[in-house]
Amino acid sequence: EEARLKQEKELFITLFSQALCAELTEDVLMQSIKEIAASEISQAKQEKAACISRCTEEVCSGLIEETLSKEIHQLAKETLQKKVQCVRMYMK
Amino acid sequence: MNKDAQMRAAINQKLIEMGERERLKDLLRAKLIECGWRDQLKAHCKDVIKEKGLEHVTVEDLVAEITPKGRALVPDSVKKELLQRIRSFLSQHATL
Amino acid sequence: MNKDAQMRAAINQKLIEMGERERLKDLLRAKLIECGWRDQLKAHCKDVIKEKGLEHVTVEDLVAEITPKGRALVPDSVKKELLQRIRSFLSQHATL
Repeated sequence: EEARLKQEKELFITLFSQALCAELTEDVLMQSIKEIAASEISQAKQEKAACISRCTEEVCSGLIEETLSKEIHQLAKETLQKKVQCVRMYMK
Repeated sequence: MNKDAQMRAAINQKLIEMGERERLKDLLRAKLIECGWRDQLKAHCKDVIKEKGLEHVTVEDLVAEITPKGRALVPDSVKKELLQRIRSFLSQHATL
Repeated sequence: MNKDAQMRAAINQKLIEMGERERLKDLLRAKLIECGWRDQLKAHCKDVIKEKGLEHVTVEDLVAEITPKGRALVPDSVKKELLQRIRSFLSQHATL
């Protein structure tokens, strides 16, 4: 009888352990997977927003630089031409 | 309720009361970090997001996409260790 | 092409496609006149010509000489306004 009870207990422990192990593993895995997925999406969104912000600033700087270069060149050319014209007029 | 069901309910109660259920979960979480499971899964998430495009992926999509790999990546050694710890707890506390 | 380069290309593409890039340049030119940048730089040009002597100055020399001041004289408020306008345009018109 004692041996039978011991055997029963062993069988119960084996089955219960396996079931509990599967249950806990499932709980932890699903919770961790959800956490990881949410955190990775959030991180990817933050990275993308930072990238857009950084690149917008760079595009803006590029646009300013391009416009300034043209304007400065134009201004230098015009001013120099006017000076030359003035001198020529004066010489005449 | 039959004898087995009563026993299971009593042990579950004891596991919760003694904080063992949470300790077992903490142990598993720690083991998953230690064995690189978490890092591997993060890398897989990044691949999926890159492949599908951030604007086309919701958290739910991502969970569905990575779950099979998440399950497959749990090392047998981790499962065995958890099972062993549960067995040992039950041997000490299950009174038949 | 890396991520940032791709993003810059996409932003520029969108600005060009919708004619916003030219509008932004026009806005900048108008702001530079409005804030006195053009007048200040013209005065600086005249000073440089006077200092170096007309016969010793080419357009390229003059450009090289006045560029640092030209850059420095752009008010931060003008830069900020332009950046704000690009951000606002992108948020309304672009899925990046």
